[in-house]
Amino acid sequence: MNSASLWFIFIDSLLINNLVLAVFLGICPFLGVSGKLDTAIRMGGAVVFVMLVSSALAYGMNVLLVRLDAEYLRIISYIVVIASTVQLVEMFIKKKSPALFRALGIYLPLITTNCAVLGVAMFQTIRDYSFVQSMVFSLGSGLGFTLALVIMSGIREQLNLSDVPNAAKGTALALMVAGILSMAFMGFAGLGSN
Amino acid sequence: MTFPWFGSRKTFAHGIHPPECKDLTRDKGIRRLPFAPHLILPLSQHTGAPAKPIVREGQEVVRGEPIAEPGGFVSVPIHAPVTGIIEKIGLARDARGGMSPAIFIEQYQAANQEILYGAETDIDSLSPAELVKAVQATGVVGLGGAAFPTHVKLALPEGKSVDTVIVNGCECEPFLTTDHRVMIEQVDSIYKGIRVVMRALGAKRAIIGIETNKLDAVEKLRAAIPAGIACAVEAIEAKYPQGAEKMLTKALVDREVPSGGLPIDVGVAVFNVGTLAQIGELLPFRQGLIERVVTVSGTGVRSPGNYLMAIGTPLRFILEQVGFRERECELIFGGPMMGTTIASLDVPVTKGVTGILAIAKDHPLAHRNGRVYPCIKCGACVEACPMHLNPSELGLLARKMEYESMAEQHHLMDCFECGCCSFVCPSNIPLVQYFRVAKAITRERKVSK
Amino acid sequence: MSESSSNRNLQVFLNGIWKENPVFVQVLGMCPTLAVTNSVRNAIAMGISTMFVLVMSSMLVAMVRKVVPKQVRIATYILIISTFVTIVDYLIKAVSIPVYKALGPFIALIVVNCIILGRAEAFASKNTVYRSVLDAVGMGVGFCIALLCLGGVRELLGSGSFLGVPIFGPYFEPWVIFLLPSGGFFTLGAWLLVFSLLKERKARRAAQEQSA
Amino acid sequence: MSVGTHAIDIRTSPHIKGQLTTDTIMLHVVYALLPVTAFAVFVFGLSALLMILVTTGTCVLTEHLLCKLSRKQTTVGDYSAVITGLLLALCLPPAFPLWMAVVGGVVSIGLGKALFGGLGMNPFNPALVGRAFLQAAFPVAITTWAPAFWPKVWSIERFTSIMLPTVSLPFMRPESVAAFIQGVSLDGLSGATPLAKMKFEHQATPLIDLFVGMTAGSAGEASAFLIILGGIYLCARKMMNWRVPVSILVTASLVSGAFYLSDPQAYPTPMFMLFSGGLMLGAVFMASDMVGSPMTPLGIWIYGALIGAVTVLIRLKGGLPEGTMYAILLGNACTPLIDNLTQPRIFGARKKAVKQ
Repeated sequence: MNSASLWFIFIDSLLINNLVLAVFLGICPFLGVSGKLDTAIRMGGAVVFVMLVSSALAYGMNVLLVRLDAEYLRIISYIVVIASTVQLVEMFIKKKSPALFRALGIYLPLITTNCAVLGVAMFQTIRDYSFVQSMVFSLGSGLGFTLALVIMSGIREQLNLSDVPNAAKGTALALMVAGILSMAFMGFAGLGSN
Repeated sequence: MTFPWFGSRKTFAHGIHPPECKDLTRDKGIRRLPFAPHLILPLSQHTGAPAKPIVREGQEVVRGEPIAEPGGFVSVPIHAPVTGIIEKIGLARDARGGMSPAIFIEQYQAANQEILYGAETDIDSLSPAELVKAVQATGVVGLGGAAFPTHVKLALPEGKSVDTVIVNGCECEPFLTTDHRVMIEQVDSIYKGIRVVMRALGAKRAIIGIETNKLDAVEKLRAAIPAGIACAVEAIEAKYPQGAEKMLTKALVDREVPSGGLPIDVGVAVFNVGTLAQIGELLPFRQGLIERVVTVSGTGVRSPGNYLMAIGTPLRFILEQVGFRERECELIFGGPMMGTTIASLDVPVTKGVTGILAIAKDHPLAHRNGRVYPCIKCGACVEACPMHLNPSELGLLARKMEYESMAEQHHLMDCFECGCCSFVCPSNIPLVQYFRVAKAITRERKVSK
Repeated sequence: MSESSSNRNLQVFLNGIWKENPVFVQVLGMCPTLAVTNSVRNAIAMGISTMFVLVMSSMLVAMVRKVVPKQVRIATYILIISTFVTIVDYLIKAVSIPVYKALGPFIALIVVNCIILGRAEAFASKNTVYRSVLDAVGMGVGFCIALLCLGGVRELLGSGSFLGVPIFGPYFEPWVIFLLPSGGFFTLGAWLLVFSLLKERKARRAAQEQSA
Repeated sequence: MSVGTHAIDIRTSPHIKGQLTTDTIMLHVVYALLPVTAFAVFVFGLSALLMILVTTGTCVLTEHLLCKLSRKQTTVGDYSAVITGLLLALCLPPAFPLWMAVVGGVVSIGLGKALFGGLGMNPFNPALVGRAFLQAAFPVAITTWAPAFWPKVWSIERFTSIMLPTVSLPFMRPESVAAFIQGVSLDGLSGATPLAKMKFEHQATPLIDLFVGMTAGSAGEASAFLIILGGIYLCARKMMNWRVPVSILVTASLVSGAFYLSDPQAYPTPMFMLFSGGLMLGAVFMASDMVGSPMTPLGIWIYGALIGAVTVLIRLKGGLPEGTMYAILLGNACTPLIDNLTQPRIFGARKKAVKQ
């Protein structure tokens, strides 16, 4: 059992080891969906939600696998859990809250291939987090992803109105901005440890 | 009591303080300019339908006689400014460089140019509807520059009412002193005019708003408030564009004209002080608008002043009379912030011309031919815009031709082109010009839809 | 096999390496590209593992492509892929513990590498086994090259060495930033910039030639 | 068109123009920075002078070359590259190796500015991008502080000797500053910054030393007095938004004041917070960079509060002694969002009209 405090896990996953800017998870949606602020917020919301649900399920799945002594099935079972979570969540939201469904729209199925979700599940397993720790970790990670995505989308909306050199347009520039953001987030190193 | 040294508290948010440059003509009394030998009277001097000529070529006309009738409700007649002969009815150059139909009159040099006065009618005996007709017959339009037919404002639409008449004596544009002189020299006419519009609109009170840089006018008008009308004279902060009707309404009665609306939507009607002076002068005698006061100023003019001139006087004649320094100059009809450059000296003064400015290129306020820098997002324009728009963002969008986003998300159509943003922009970005183009395109798109 | 079809097969193979390079052109599989390229060793390990999974799963997908119903094909692909990833996971653990530790959960994350699922869906599900494997190998090599490009630059500048061998001598001051996440972003961004500059220059040349 | 002998100018309104232009603003920022720069040279001697010249030169040259390469008219004339160069030098340690300073200059202009399309387009303060890059790339060199000459040393020596790390060979490890300190044997002067002393040794520096600038630290952050002077000059000439430094400093003192009151033994006073490290320089000259800060007054208050709070949090709770740079970069990053949230309310805007 990992003994890190919940507060530290939260700060660490939100700021210091930000999923996108420090761990390199979820780069594809980070680059792909960060063009508009509005979509970024929705995507972030969907990710936070799915991440919480799937990481809870993955925690249970892991307990089961350990008991059955079938840890080699971990990767397969996790990906199945995530894929079906997304499906279920999609169906559930569609039925219960059409407004939310409209808001999250196509982003829900996209999350299946978001490596951040699987990554969070894998990390919580490797780090041996308790259930509560796992939940805090996945919440922090999801919010961290959203934070990076939202900041990025703000900057990219602004860059759309700039005279960016042709060669730098698109992914190259987005990566550079991500790099600068990543440098800025380095300032949080050590936060919450003392 | 107001404390001029503190400035008045009454004003609107944002706006700018450009140098006033009014000292050139501030104390010069209104002087009559001689009649030009040839006058040009465009048929469309006002907003709305052009007037229709009712004279033939070669016909003799007497000063004050109608020579064109209104082309509709939103239109006014035109009266002969001089006694003379109709030379021709044809195309004349207008201020923007295009051609538009006009009546050309040759003055009879021998005529004494007198107007025959009729008997004075009692304003109070006319009904509101009769007043609207009478005002239309005078041919008076907004003399503050907009040239919107005044009688249209007096005809209340169904379901609207006006409780307050606001009289605009701000004259916030630099250089101009036309209204200032009118307020000092034509006090009685102004109050007569106020009575006309208050009666026509059924308004309970009138407020005259004057900027603190014209305190002599404030005193003069305050001292002369006639008994029997609820009228107040308020000194308000000297700030541009205080004279814009939405800003003035906010400053005087603290009501915000809704976006896309008119002052009448908040129970207010705004009239320029010069307009009311003309109504007060002309209406009782059933005369027509044939002359107006124009400030001729700027460093390019030898004897700047406030001149009473016949409508239709060509610019070339005026410049000959006041003396024009032969330098590289920019010639402007109206104020320096919202006026239009004149492309030709053969353009006549029309009803809406408040001033004629000749600003030399070496004037400290003239455009320096500096290069246009990129927007550095200093926010000066945001703090200047009286409509609380974000000109910086709008400018960036305009460069990328995102007109739709400008109109729909950034309230482009609320811009009334006061020029504050362009004035303060340190990067010399021609923001107003961008917005004008964007507005034109947006309007076109709307029409084509 | 005729001349033209072998040519076409060669084309399939070369596509992945240059014209449709998964990283530099298609901008896919960014996460592992950035995460494990702070040293050449990790980059190679990651490249080879990914290539293995890519080739094997492409082959299997191409084999079963006519058997699997359309509705469940994606699920099947994911199962196939994750099986191979599990195999790789255990293989690496068996071969080298340091590499296993360095790559960490990113081995498992090969499952969600969009390159693999992308090729399975876009190519292997519509082509013969032979061509699918060719395509997978091409893409895999392209991916490896991209990882090497990144890993090479980052290790050279970040620790002054290549594959752990010091290159610039003992007094070289390493640019630590290239070992950090931000350095990863910058390096990949710079490579993309270089490629688009080259492309722009080529386009300009072509335009000049056309007008001349 | 012209009828007389003169030419008629044709323009659209407005026909007059305020006289403040972008290049004037930039030039006056340079003026405001000059006292700080001069003081840095005075305190840290020849090394600081060389570094200032090198970074400024590199920035201007990089800007010029990149303009040439992208076939644009050179934009060196707007002085913004000079500001970037000066600011970069002022936030580096005085004995920073010159070759690293060159790297910083190139990164500042290349990555921080040109890549985004040049002046006005850069989301981040270019000098801070360069500084952050150097911090991440050369963590040892950038935290090796040379001691101040003033007021302990009055001889001309500071202008005849160079601190050794300054001249380390390109791409090579800089010599240790310790050797140099021993060489001139200055008593009682250590190279630790007040913030580092506070954080790691719990030792406060007298306030007056901080205010006047008798401490170790980055070249330009020594004298709070001169920085404030430059800031007041710019604010008075309306070339800077006074709200930026004020909001940052007020928030920083409030947050650190709360910490101080909670445990006066463990945390420094708010005054110490304000006058130590790069907070003053950052608040006055870097965060106030118009390009990277929000446009509306409300936005600026939010932005300043964010920077002030993050700076104090990093200093007191984080692993690093100084956080101003990161805080400002984060503030820059959030600027588009803040701008988005604080759009001015349109005059006469109707309350959310019923659509459909």
